[in-house]
Amino acid sequence: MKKLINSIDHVVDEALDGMVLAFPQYLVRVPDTHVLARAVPKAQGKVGIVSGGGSGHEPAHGGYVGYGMLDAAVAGEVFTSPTPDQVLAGIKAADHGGGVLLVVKNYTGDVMNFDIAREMAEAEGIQTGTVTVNDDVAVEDSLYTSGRRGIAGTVFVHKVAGALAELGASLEEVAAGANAVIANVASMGFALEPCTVPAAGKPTFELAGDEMEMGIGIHGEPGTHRMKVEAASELTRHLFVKIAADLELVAGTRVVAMVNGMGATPLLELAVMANELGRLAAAEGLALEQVFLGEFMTSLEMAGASLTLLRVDERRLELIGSSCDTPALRQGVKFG
Amino acid sequence: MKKLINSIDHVVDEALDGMVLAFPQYLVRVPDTHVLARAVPKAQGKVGIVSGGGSGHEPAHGGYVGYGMLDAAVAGEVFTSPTPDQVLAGIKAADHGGGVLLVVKNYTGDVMNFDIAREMAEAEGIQTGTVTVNDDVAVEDSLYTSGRRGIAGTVFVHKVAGALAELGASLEEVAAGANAVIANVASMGFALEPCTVPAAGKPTFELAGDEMEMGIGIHGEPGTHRMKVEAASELTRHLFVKIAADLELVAGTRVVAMVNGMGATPLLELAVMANELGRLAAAEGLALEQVFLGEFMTSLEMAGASLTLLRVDERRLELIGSSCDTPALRQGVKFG
Amino acid sequence: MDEAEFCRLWHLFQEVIDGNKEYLNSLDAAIGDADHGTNMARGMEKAVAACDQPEGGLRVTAKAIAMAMLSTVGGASGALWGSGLLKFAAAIPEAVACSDREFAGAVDAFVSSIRDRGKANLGDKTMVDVFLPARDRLIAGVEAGEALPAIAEVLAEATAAWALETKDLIALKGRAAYLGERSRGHVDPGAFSSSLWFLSLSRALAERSG
Amino acid sequence: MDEAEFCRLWHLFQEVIDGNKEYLNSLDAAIGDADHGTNMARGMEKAVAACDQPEGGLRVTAKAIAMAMLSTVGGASGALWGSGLLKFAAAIPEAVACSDREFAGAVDAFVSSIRDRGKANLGDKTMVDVFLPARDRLIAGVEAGEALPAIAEVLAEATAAWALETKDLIALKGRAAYLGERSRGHVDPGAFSSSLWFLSLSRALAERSG
Ligand SMILES: Nc1ncnc2c1ncn2[C@@H]1O[C@H](COP(=O)(O)OP(=O)(O)O)[C@@H](O)[C@H]1O
Ligand SMILES: Nc1ncnc2c1ncn2[C@@H]1O[C@H](COP(=O)(O)OP(=O)(O)O)[C@@H](O)[C@H]1O
Ligand SMILES: [Mg+2]
Ligand SMILES: [Mg+2]
Ligand SMILES: [Mg+2]
Ligand SMILES: [Mg+2]
Repeated sequence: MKKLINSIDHVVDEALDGMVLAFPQYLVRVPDTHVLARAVPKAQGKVGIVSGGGSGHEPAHGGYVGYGMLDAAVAGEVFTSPTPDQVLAGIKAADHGGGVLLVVKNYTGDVMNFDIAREMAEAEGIQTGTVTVNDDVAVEDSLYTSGRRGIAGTVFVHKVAGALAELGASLEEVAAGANAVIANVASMGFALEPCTVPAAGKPTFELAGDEMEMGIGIHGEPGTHRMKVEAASELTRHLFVKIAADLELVAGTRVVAMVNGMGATPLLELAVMANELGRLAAAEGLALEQVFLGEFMTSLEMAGASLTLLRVDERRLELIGSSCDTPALRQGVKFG
Repeated sequence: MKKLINSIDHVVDEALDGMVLAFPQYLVRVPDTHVLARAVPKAQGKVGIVSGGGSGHEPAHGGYVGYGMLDAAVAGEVFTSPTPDQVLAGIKAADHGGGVLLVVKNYTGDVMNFDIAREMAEAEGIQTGTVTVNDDVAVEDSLYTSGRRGIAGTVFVHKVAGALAELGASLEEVAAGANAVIANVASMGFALEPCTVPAAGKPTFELAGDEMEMGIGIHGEPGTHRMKVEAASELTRHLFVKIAADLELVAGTRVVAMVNGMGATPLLELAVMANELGRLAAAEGLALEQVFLGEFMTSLEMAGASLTLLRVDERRLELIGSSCDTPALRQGVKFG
Repeated sequence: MDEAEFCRLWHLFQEVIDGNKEYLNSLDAAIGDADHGTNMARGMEKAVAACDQPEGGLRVTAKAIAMAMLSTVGGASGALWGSGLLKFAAAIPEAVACSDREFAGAVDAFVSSIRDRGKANLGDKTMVDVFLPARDRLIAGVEAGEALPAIAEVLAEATAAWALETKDLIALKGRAAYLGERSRGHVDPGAFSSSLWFLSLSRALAERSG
Repeated sequence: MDEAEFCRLWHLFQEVIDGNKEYLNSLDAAIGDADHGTNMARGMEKAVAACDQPEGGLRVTAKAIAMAMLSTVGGASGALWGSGLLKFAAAIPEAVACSDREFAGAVDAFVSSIRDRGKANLGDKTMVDVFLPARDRLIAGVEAGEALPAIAEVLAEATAAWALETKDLIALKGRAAYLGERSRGHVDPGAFSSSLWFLSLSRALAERSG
């Protein structure tokens, strides 16, 4: 295992300090925690947004702290959900009297740790709400299991919830907007190469030279099945078909897309995938309103990509496209 | 070799279309070329800025086309400098009557192909200037050799030249500003894992499980020497010491830094490196005015990083920090 | 059970978790995210420190261990162990020792909490597959007047077997559930680490009786 | 040399480059960026197409080849071959055939252009290490009245040797120069591909005389 780190035990701590060093205009670290909060807190009375999860998904989640998105991001150890005391610290940092929305990805660990934190926060008199993102269509949904996972679609939830909060919406309104995103977003990904969790020291799975994993999550887990590597056109189609079926997309549907790299896939290749997406959308008659292309929700140095589609109406498209200013996503530059 | 592509011959072509699909507000493709130009050209009379080189360095160079940076980017095949006819097409796209500045990285191929294109452009009556970036301190400088390579420092040249051009500076003034950056910038990088050029099909070099290459360029070339992998603190110090010596940095010097990932190194790890940079700068009494952290000039899926330091005065710091709006770099978001 | 035995249990658990860290990670790599050993080991290091400064009484010590695990383990196991042990602490007497029945009652509170929080049923391929039958056997043994060390010895062996039996199951809860049919053929890491807790319990009590 | 021979030369060159593509890439991988074979092969494919429609006259054909290489090879070799061949075209007669002396003059113009553009000296471990002595031998042979096929045969062998001799040199120009001392021990890819051009020349002319 070759990693640009000093020690397994300090990688998250040092990385958080590194983020603050690089983005002091956006981020402060809540002392003695793994919480990154806004350097310039939003106005009193507005709803705060907290997200988080294990580390290793950078730029998620600290990269989305700033105007128009999150108020605080809570970082666990690599691929391990943060503990309730850390989440509570995030909630407190994000609380400006208007209540706090927790954006949680649907993993048992995340759900339970955020739940415990929420109980603690409510006990301290902070009004909270939770939305649970479960956009991964690779996984069968069922009432009897843990349901679907939350993956890259989470970024769209951050964006819309953050935009609404900035506009002064109430906690209920912000949660409703976030849940509307969740109801209209679907994602799926694959891996060409695995990643190595520093503490584990070896790849989470092994692939032959012509093999890949389809339907992976964002924690280095194996996917739904192993298959031979295919061309970008085939792989993109595979994801697109599953997602389009899940969202019941028809000709004329307006969508926003995200082509997301898992960590080690060059932007050159992600752009090839975006091009394929464009072809597929055109063939289906979809209105591709905005395409996010880059690394938004990664799995350390995993090679691979995920595709996310979000069905939008005029209002949701506006919220997706509105100004935001964070380390990882900035929109609405003023010229001159 | 596992790549998210359709065919080796079409990867650049398809990726360019993918970039336009994702960033239509920024980019258009000049028909029948590998040139990406601004979707909204700058005003008549202002100096145009053209950069480019082989593909595989994404987001360079197309990612920097937009307000405050480039007017056109010319993409060669992967790691192969573009041909003169392509560069000429870029120059024409960037020409708005104020002359065109070519930002060239100091590689024989780039220098010669841009030179030939410049001769062609001058023959067609377009006023041009060239600046040659040679920031890589891994390589000994000598009048008898090819000199130093141009690497990630090129992004600072784009930024300052682009900002000056936007302000209405003349071709001579823009070139002078760019050359001032070149005189004050130094970089160096290393690789933990090599990359694979699609057409070659195998890694450009091989490393044992505990080995790395120090002093690499951005084309998968081997570096200046091979060594055992060291901790992030040691590796950052190694680069810092070479760069600081080259720039003759002393306590109180004001610098802007870039911690740049080569392609497969997670932002988590790059942030650890940024943290080390902060410690080193503090120990030396340097004033670290701004830190760029992320992937700015990559080598496909190479694992590793480079460090760049730029000495700044008040004016140059302003130009680095001023508004820009491109696919890969946006600064100066307007709120509300 | 007295405080010394209780602390001995946690010290032994810490040791055996540490010794099985890589193995637990490898179990988790097969059907999860390869961190269960790391998570538990990180938590236990903090937990035994809480044990080293007993501030008097089982409840205080148990609560300190609970808070240590809650704030260091993370993941699904951290939430379950941490919040479960808080309920355990609330159920156990404040005194420096407790009866076998009181201990069994605290374990019952722990198991109920895990089930409330995690919603897993028997056969879902989780730590519940170890803790649920173990709790039942523990309560039954205490009711029948068996000595705690003897019950613990039985449980050490039984829980090891129950943990291994998770191998044939399809996971329905936790991260492994996303693998569906592919989760079959691998032992559940949380079930295995839970069986180690009963192994530690039996060893701690064997030292007493031995 | 007539146009058929000239085109035959380029067809043979295209074939031998294609056959050595991987080898040239591997030479370039050792001291450069692994693309020299790919670059030259891409260019030659276009260049022979230019040859397939000779519009009459050596100059026109040479210019078409030059433009094809200039716009498809890329990299250092593309700039050097492309701009060099433009000078070659300007120096060669417009007619469908030329004298040996005229051919030698065009090669001389090619080599001068490469030196002007690339600034490499003999011993800098570049294609100049093949083309410079080859040009001198060509001119000397023509001056001495040797037949062109005979000179080409000598050059095919000599340039192969000169290319291999670049192995012991430290690169001072081009991408390999960044490696300094580490560039020693590897044959320069551009020198090797240049020797293949002389091999192709000798074969094209051997077909005539044979
Ligand atoms: N809902 C649940 N109820 C009971 N136990 C669970 C549940 N979800 C997960 N677990 C247990 O947690 C273990 C995984 O713990 P760990 O790897 O530390 O956390 P994570 O899954 O968050 O990475 C599983 O092996 C399983 O035994
Ligand atoms: N300045 C120069 N003068 C002459 N030949 C050169 C010069 N620089 C490079 N070359 C030749 O070009 C070859 C490399 O070509 P190629 O790999 O196609 O381009 P690049 O180096 O841009 O990748 C070298 O092997 C060398 O022979
Ligand atoms: Mg985990
Ligand atoms: Mg090249
Ligand atoms: Mg786990
Ligand atoms: Mg090359």
